[in-house]
Amino acid sequence: MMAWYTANAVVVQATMTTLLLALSIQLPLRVGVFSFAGVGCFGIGGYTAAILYTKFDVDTWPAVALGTLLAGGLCYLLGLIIHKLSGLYLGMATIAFSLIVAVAATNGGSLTGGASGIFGALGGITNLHVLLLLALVVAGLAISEYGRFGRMIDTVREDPELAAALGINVGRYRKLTFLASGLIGGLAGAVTTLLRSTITPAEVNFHMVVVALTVIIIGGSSSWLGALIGAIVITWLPTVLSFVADWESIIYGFLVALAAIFLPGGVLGLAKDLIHRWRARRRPTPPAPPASEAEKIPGGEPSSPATERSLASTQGGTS
Amino acid sequence: MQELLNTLTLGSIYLLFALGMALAWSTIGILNFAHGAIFVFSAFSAHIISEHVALSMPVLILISVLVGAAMSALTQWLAFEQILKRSTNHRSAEMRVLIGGIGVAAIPIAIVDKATASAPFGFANSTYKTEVYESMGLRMTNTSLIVIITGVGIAVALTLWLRASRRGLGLRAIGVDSETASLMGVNRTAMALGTMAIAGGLAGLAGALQVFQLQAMGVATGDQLLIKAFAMIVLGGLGSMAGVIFGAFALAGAETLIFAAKLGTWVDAVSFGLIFLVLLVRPQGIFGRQEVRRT
Amino acid sequence: MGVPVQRRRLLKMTAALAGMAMLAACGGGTGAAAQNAGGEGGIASNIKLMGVYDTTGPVAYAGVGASKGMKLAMEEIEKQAFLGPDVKLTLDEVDTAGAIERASSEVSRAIADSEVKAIFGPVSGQQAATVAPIVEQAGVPTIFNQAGSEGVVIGDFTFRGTAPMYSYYDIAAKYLADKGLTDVAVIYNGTFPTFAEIGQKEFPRLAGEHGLTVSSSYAVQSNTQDFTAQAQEIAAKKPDAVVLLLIAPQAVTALTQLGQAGYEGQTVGSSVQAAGNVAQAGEHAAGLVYPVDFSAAQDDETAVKFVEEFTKKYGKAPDQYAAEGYDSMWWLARAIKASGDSSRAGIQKGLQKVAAEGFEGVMGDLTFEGNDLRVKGVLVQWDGSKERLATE
Amino acid sequence: MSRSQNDSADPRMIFEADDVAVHFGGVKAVDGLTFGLPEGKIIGILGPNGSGKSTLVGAITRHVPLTRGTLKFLGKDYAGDEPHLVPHRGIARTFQTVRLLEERNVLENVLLGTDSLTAGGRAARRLGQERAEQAMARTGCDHLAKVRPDELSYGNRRRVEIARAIAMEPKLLLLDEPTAGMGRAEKEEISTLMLSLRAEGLTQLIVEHDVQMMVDTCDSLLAMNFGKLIVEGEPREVVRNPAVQEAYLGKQAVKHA
Repeated sequence: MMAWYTANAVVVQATMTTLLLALSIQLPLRVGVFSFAGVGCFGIGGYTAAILYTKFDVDTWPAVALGTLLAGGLCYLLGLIIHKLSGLYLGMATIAFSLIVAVAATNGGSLTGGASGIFGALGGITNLHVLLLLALVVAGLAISEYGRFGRMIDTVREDPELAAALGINVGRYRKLTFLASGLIGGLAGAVTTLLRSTITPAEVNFHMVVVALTVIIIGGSSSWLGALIGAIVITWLPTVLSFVADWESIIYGFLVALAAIFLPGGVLGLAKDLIHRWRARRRPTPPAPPASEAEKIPGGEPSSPATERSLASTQGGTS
Repeated sequence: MQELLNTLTLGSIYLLFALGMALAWSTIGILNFAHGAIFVFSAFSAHIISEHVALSMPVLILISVLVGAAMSALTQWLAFEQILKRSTNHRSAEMRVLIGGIGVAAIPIAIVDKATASAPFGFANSTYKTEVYESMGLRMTNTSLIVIITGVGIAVALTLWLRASRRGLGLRAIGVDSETASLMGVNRTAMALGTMAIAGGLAGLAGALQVFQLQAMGVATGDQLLIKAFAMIVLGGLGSMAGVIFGAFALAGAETLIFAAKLGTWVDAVSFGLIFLVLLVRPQGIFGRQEVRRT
Repeated sequence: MGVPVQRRRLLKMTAALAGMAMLAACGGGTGAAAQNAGGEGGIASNIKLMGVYDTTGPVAYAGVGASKGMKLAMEEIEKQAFLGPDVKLTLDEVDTAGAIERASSEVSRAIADSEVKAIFGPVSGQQAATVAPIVEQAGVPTIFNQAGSEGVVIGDFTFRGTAPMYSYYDIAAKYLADKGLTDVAVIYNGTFPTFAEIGQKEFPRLAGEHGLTVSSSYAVQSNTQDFTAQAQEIAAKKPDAVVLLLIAPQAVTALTQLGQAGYEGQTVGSSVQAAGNVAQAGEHAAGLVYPVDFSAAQDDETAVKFVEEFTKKYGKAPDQYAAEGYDSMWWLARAIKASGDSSRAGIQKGLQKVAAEGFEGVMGDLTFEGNDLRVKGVLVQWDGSKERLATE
Repeated sequence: MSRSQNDSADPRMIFEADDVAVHFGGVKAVDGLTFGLPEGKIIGILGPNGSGKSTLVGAITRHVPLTRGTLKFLGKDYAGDEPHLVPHRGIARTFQTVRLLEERNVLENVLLGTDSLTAGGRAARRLGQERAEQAMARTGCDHLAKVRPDELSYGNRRRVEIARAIAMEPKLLLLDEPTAGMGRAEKEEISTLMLSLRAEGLTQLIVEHDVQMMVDTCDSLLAMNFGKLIVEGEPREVVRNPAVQEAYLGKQAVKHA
């Protein structure tokens, strides 16, 4: 076990930092905000921490904290400006934000190290530290997933109009999402950078959006647990696949496509569905209908399980 | 004046790429992130064949268009259609189509990367020869002319066709409301497949023409254009072909101006900053229709 | 011809001196290595090496090329019994596939395996910069190829077997000066670190040294695909030469569009244009010159022999990456012999010792600045179908 | 613009609309409505499709921006409220198409009605749970607590939505076609439920197409066409009004009534 850990410490570390990044994109998606600003915040957090650490002799943890806070603050400001945009328009605006961060880093002269980025920012962060930070973030997110908070967030995502009709302040949720996503993204950036010791503008790229989305889609978008599953799969898959060498990226592409097709809720969704079905089977019988229900209304037969329903047959949903 | 001409050429290249993507997105609601990979792979297929036989421009374009159409239709059939079948709501479907596209894209890109060892490829062996025209102090190549005419021509034709024809109506109806469309007797699946084939064909056309225009293509070209095309469509306003035309030339114009101002490394920041500002003022894009809200 | 040779020697000497000075500065402890050529650990009969670099993905060409060169060198080392009759080098390779974490993970794994005596590190700059502190801390000598960014050669255990492009770009400036082409325009990719460095800093400096004038300079991004505007402006201004610091597809387009715009002056590229990467530009690329650290067209004896052997083994001529890999492996073998010790510490001392003295490789006379390779470089010309040495 | 004075007979208006208009571009969906809802009564809105009924409901819950006019609830003008503040004032609604969280079970869907209206904490959680259970019992879906909505019949989905609105313990309940797609027996159950809620003093505004049910359940009716109020008053009288018959009901329905 110990030997295994020593050999794989870096992969474990990469799993955790990938998870942090994915969480910063997953949270807004869970609130129904198509924001990829987490990637820009990764850049802001990473660069801030690296600059403070290498150029201003700030210690590891203050540097991480400042990077995180700056990213969170800027992301919140961004949210104030754009939270009313809808769907992919908001997505585009946040991608624009992230790309602008990258360009600013490229043109930041000696402060940001230009196109070569910053080197030698090896902070004193251990895997245990990352684990603790991650636990903190996950605890916060877990609270937002269970109980009334979780229900309200689900409603804000699935049906903002309904949410408002239930008294939920949708705008505030959306704005706070930007703050939280920015903080997590900034933390991911600061931690990753001080672990790797480097950051370059090329990293703060659409590619990172792709990685984060892939993690979320494979694992499941509904919960941090999904992101964890996705992060593990994505980080370890290449190691597992390395024996196929040249075929690796092709197989990788296939797996991602297959996950998108066959796992609507990701691996987590699949597991949940299985558990639900298992429980349903264990329930004595389908609940006894009251007398009035015996009289079925036309067209009102129960629909088939969610996994088999197609878009064409749904009623309402979007309006 | 020369700047205008250059903007026109660059804009037409962008436009050709974005048209197929916009068509699929605004009619059948598929934002195809494999569009860039199809674009690269189609051009690459034509390149491979041209390495063995010296072919003329129309033949190379035809090969590229056919490969593009086939790949795109195949992607639709094997991936996107399957995703839609298994989706319960639009948001998750949109997202999974996006990811599915990214997954699919990885496959042809890996093949091209391996086959070219990351070196740029082109149609050096083609019988086509670029000529330079010069008049009134303006320079232009025959390729640029072809690119501009094809780009603008197809864009306009597509716009009119979508507006006028019954098929167009059906397609637009799918884009707006798939239930109405099926009531109108539009066969959604076949229509979607056809649309994606056309979109893929446009990707192939764009790929081949870009290689003729720029002489070479790198394997990463598709991805770079993808983000730009996404921006152009959003800038113009989703659902409007006129918007795409505007978006393409606006972005090309902005880039040309930024280069003229010697701010080469700021291109992305300025052009995406502009898009950002436009969205703040017009959240539905320049040509986008305001959603009529009904309860 | 006389002047350059003298100059070369002088350069070599100063470089070697600088190297030694650095070595001395690096701490008295290493001084001991110089004396005990006999070695405390001796040379093991099986020396395990680890190669951690991209062999698939976008920079695979560099990793694969280096790997081929290294393997050829290993064969020769064994055949010559360079380290003794029974000594065998083995190289285990793992692919990093463009992933930073994978690079650091594999390197950590190699460090944990005490059998691994030295590592050949990632070719990508950022991967290399990430693993550099790790190997430094663990004290495993690591030789990087390519990986031209800062933060890679950072201490006693990190070495680089590829000279940074800027360090031999002076031959291009000199070529222009010798031909009297003093008015120069530059187009550079400002988002690509190597080119940003040369375009913004090094080339203007070299221009100053050689009496050239950079009359205009255009920065572009990696995703810039069309160069019509720049090409036309340059064609209108008619500078004597244009320096293109662009990635492969960009260079093809820029060369073509310069030609179409009617520009007829000298074009200068970079080693990225080697390996036939400008072939697609056809006639427009003819006459392009670019400095490389190695060209298969080189005519000195060592290079010719290397090209011959390489072609025999792999069926095609070596590229610069293969040459770098080949020389790096020989550097390592010489290091083991020099210190007489194939332990990690022994190899580290040996590498520094060889570096301080320099040696002759297929890339010419190799000198070092500290642990970092310097070569003189050769200027080659693309004649439209193949490379040949640029004549002055 | 027809201002009616005949509501003044009722002592207290829980809700008042004055010259309310909602225009979408050139479309005048609601065009100058003035009316009040007397406390503790059930008021129905009749009108053909597209007459602006649902838009009016949207306007009352502040989802739809007003072109002009004022809205008062419990004597306070709330036309400037954001939509999410409206439920906090005591107005709950159901939707024309049932809106439930498909991934959450029935109990959780009903609990949603209490979530934003109660504070956090254990006591509040228990209170919310009680309110939700009561609401489910009243609408007859308590036995479905652990079932997911996608396994429910259409009628039961409606019940869950009404239960969610009741759990909000509103002072005014807006029901947008609550019995659409239901059988006769189920409709009667909904009627009975509405009447029992009225007995507790809950004011209800219902939009429905089933005239018979409206006549049986409502205390008074408002008839709309083209965004305007054409008649209002006692249900049977309204239904018999020629203008209403012409606009909406058609000859056959009149006979039925």
